Amino acid sequence: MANARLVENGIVKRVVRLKCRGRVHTVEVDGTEAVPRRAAVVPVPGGVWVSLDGHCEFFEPVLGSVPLPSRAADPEVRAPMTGRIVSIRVKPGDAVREGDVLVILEAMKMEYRLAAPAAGKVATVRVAERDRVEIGAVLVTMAPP
Amino acid sequence: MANARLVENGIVKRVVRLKCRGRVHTVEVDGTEAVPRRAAVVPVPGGVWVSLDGHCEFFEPVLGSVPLPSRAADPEVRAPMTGRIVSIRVKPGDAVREGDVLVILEAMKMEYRLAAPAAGKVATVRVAERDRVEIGAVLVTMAPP
Amino acid sequence: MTKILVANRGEIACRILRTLRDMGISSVAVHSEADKDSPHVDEADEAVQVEGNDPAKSYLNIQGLLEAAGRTGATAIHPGYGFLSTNARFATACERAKLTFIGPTAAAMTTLGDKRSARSTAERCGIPVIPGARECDSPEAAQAIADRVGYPILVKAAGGGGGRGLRQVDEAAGLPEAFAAARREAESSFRDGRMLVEKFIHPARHIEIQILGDGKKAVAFGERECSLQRRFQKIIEESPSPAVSGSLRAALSDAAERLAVAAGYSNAGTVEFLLGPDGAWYFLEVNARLQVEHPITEARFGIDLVRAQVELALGGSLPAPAEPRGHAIEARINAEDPARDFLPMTGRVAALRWPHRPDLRVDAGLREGQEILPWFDPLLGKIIAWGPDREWARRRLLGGLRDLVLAGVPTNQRFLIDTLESDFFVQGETFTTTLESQSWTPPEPSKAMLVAAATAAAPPAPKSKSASPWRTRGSWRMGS
Amino acid sequence: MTKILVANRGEIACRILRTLRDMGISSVAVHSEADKDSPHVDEADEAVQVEGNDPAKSYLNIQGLLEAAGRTGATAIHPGYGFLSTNARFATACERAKLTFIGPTAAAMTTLGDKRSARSTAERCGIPVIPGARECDSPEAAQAIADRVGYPILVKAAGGGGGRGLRQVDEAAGLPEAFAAARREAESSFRDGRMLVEKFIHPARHIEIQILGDGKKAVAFGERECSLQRRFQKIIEESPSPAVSGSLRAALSDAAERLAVAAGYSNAGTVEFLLGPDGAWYFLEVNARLQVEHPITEARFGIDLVRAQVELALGGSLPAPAEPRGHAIEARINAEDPARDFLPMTGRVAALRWPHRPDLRVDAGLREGQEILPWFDPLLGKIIAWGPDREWARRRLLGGLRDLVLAGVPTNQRFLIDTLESDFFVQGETFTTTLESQSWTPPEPSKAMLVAAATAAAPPAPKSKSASPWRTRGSWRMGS
Repeated sequence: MANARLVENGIVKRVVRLKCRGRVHTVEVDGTEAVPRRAAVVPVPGGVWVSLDGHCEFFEPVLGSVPLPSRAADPEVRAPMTGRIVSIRVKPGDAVREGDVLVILEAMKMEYRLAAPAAGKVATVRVAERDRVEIGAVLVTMAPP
Repeated sequence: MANARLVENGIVKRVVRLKCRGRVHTVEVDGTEAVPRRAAVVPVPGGVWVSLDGHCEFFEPVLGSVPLPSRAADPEVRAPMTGRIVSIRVKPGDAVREGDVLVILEAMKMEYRLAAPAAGKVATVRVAERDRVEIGAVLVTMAPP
Repeated sequence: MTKILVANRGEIACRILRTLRDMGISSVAVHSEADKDSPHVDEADEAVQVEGNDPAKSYLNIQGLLEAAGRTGATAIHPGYGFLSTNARFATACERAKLTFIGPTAAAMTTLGDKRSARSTAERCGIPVIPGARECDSPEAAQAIADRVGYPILVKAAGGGGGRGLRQVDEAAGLPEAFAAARREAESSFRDGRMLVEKFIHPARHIEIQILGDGKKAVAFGERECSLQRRFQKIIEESPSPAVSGSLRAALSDAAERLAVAAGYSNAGTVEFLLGPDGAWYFLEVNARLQVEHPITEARFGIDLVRAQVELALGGSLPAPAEPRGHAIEARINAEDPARDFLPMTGRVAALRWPHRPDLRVDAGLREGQEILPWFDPLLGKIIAWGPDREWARRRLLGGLRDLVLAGVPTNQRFLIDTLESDFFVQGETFTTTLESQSWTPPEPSKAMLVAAATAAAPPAPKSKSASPWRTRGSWRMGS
Repeated sequence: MTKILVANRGEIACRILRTLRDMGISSVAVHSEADKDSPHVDEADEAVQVEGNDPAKSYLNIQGLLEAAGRTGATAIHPGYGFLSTNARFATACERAKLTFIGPTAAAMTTLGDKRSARSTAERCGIPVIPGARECDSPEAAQAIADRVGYPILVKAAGGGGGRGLRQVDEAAGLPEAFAAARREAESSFRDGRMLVEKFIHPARHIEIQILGDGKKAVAFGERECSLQRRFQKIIEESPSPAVSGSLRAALSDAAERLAVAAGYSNAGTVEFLLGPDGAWYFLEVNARLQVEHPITEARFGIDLVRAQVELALGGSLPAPAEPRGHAIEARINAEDPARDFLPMTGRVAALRWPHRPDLRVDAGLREGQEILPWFDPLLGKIIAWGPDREWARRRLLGGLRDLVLAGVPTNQRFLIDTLESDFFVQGETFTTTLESQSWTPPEPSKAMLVAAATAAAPPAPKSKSASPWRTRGSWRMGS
């Protein structure tokens, strides 16, 4: 599996393996790490771009034995973490291409650009700007093109 | 209804009424109109901002056919912006002339004198000195002379 | 190791922090609770929250700022403009805390920052001053001065600036209330209720000279004309002034340099003058700090004034004054409604696209989604255009203002465009009263704007048959 | 009424269109089908789609472009750089169609744009040329020249530029294959298979002089050093060159002006020279058009070269050469992977935030969501920094490159930063072979980058029980 969970002193630590330029990096995170807010974190289908102080790289989660459900098939775009909606870029009925930014979420001092998992139409937008959303909350639902 | 639909030569035309800076504009659209793509169209709750060649305005769809109440006759004096009440110059029952200062509001380090929209009597004073008030909050209500 | 705390927010904090980064100097931002997500916080290496009773008070909290400096190991403080930048107590407190204050010494600031003291220093240097300017503690004392010099007069805060605590009085009847209001504003803005009264020169141009001093010598970096003001606050500035000849420039520069030397002035400062309709000029006041409009001087002289400030404060020597070049104009984008007496506006930045083009500079600290708060100055950003001549700078600035998209909060964008296109601006006929004597009506929205708004406000019915309410109803009727 | 069609795309089309807008001149953009949503289309008053067999061919479709001009009533055409900008047939076709071609006449373009003809013109003017440069139609003829001047040699397209159709050959064995490959590239890029062979000067600096001509006189606007190249394409340019003395500058400027006058050259052009290790210099070629790197000249001379081009083409007179000031450096942001031989990259711009700071100019035509297509040059945009001296310009540019956010397609951003921070750049030791002799390895991602990526790529499991897919499956198992 890509992400193993460890429990240490009651804090859930996750071990994430990420591929960048062909090399696999193993990172332990527990949600308490500080990332400079000037970092841009841009999830796209298949991975995430991170740009910090002029260094921009693409990171691809390394998948283990249990494949994750295909993102492209998921008709629901969910909050990857608890945070606040900064900006909504689409409205119901909009046609979007794969990778188009739907919603910008701010959490842990970083902005997350949540993109369309596949080309399609926006079916519903379930949140408004400035809403606080819990992790896993459905933000946008998609319909086929 | 805000938007009536007309059918003309098989094309559905919509008649939309939009309020901008207090004036209502009636626009016919059938979806074939060309809008310069450099125009920025930004829907927000309650209306839409349009910016084109340095001219940016907020448009509010007008609901219903009932004429809007005249501003001059408005019996409510509202905060034109968010700020703090510096001074209250009237009390309930005072007779005032048009233009008499009722309340002084401080916002963005400047003072705003809110005057009586017409001659009349002060009905109620809804705020106290040093209160923080939100934009649109009713500060004073007026009664006819 | 130098580490500089920037005791400010908004565009000027962002602008200072960027120069520090380019200089390789570590930086600390401070912010109030409400500003914790503001752009300037991201521009610094570290950020410290400072307490205050309202969001603006944090930037006036001397003790809190010194503690933030102590906690982060900052060795110097840049005050920006506004807030504590011209507060001699703050400069003194920094000196006591062994922090380098990036600005003049407290002593020079007191000599020139206080209007009364600046005026007497100017008089001692033989520099003309405005008739009748005297401090007075009561409306009655003000009335006595006004009776001597004649109306109209100005009532203004002795320890302030930026148009706050300032009132024009046209006749004796209006004096008591104007005096009280100006004093209240002065007390709330500057914690200093001392007032001045002076003759109102009309029509006048506002001409100011940029200086850099090292305590012993001072160098002038040309003039800026800042006559276009609303509510006594500058809105469009240019350099050079269309009304300043070479000999006048030399006279004003010489006066500014002499004044700075007389006060032992160090670091950057601005000496303001009024130019009367008869060509006579008068010393107005000194702004003992960086000015909002400093970029137009930078564009012409090829100097980075913030860098010069930092280098001077760290013991560097005065930069040589380069030959100025071309013309520069700045427009201030404010969150305000020019159609309603420039009422400050609040709101949320829903869309933001700054212009990009040669010789156009944007100084701002703003992002999409940002809330414009009522406690602060309405300045959202500045666009500065340079050109080989005035007309080209004007066109470049107009191009930039037309390209700018800033939606979600009403701004003066269209007013700036119309002002830059007006006959009086094209002809350089700009006076401090020009804008208030003109009435401005916003143009009607164009057909294209209305169509765009109508389309967005009431989107057309979906084309897919199944989704059309008309099709559905028709079928129903047929089936019933 | 002047109306100008811009026969180009990308950053240069946007840059030209903005100057036209500031000049109050109506503009027409052209675009291929694939480019119909590209930023340059929005910058013009009108836009016309031009057909082509692939997205780049539209911009090479002479008949289609002339038809677009005819249909929109355009009176002049600005070709930008690349595409048809140095195609004499296009210039001639414009002349025949009574369209003002904003560039040199077809005759001058032929005289100086063709490498062979330019070389003989230079020789007639007494300007030094590179030993052995002769046209040759076969590998055998090339070998004969190489044997005479000695290896290494360069094989290059007689009618091309921009690094295409160019090969370095170190020994006789590699010549046949290199010759064939270069000719293939030349034919596909320029539809012109004529080749030149010349002595390879090493290590050399690439120094070029900007000129403006009116057909009779020519004025030089200083030099640009463009030695830092990868795959023979410039990537970082600066002005002035750290290696050019006042007397060398005067000699190069004089040679460039004499060459332009000899060819009756009008409008903007660039005369390129190689500066050898012994201080000897050689005429290289003429770029009979605006260059990608023109902004560094604009920053130092306070001139808008596009405006000058338009004014000269409309019969205006030559601008007076101003005194240059300070130092300017440009970095080209390319969609390419410097770790894999600068392989061009494609993708979709997922996030874009250009830097803003004093004396930093961004020339780009890019928007979030834009698809970077494989048919075009990988240039995404340029960042140009000015400073009173080289070190300050370098730091400003580094600051701008660090602030830039451009995600979604791999770029050379970090490579540019490392290059500007290298010892050889700091010391001004830049030669045309410097970059290829250095190996660059991208730094490992920092801890902060990894944590940011990990947090975003694999968010923690939802806390709400009902939302967890694992919980749901467990219940099922229990019920079964």
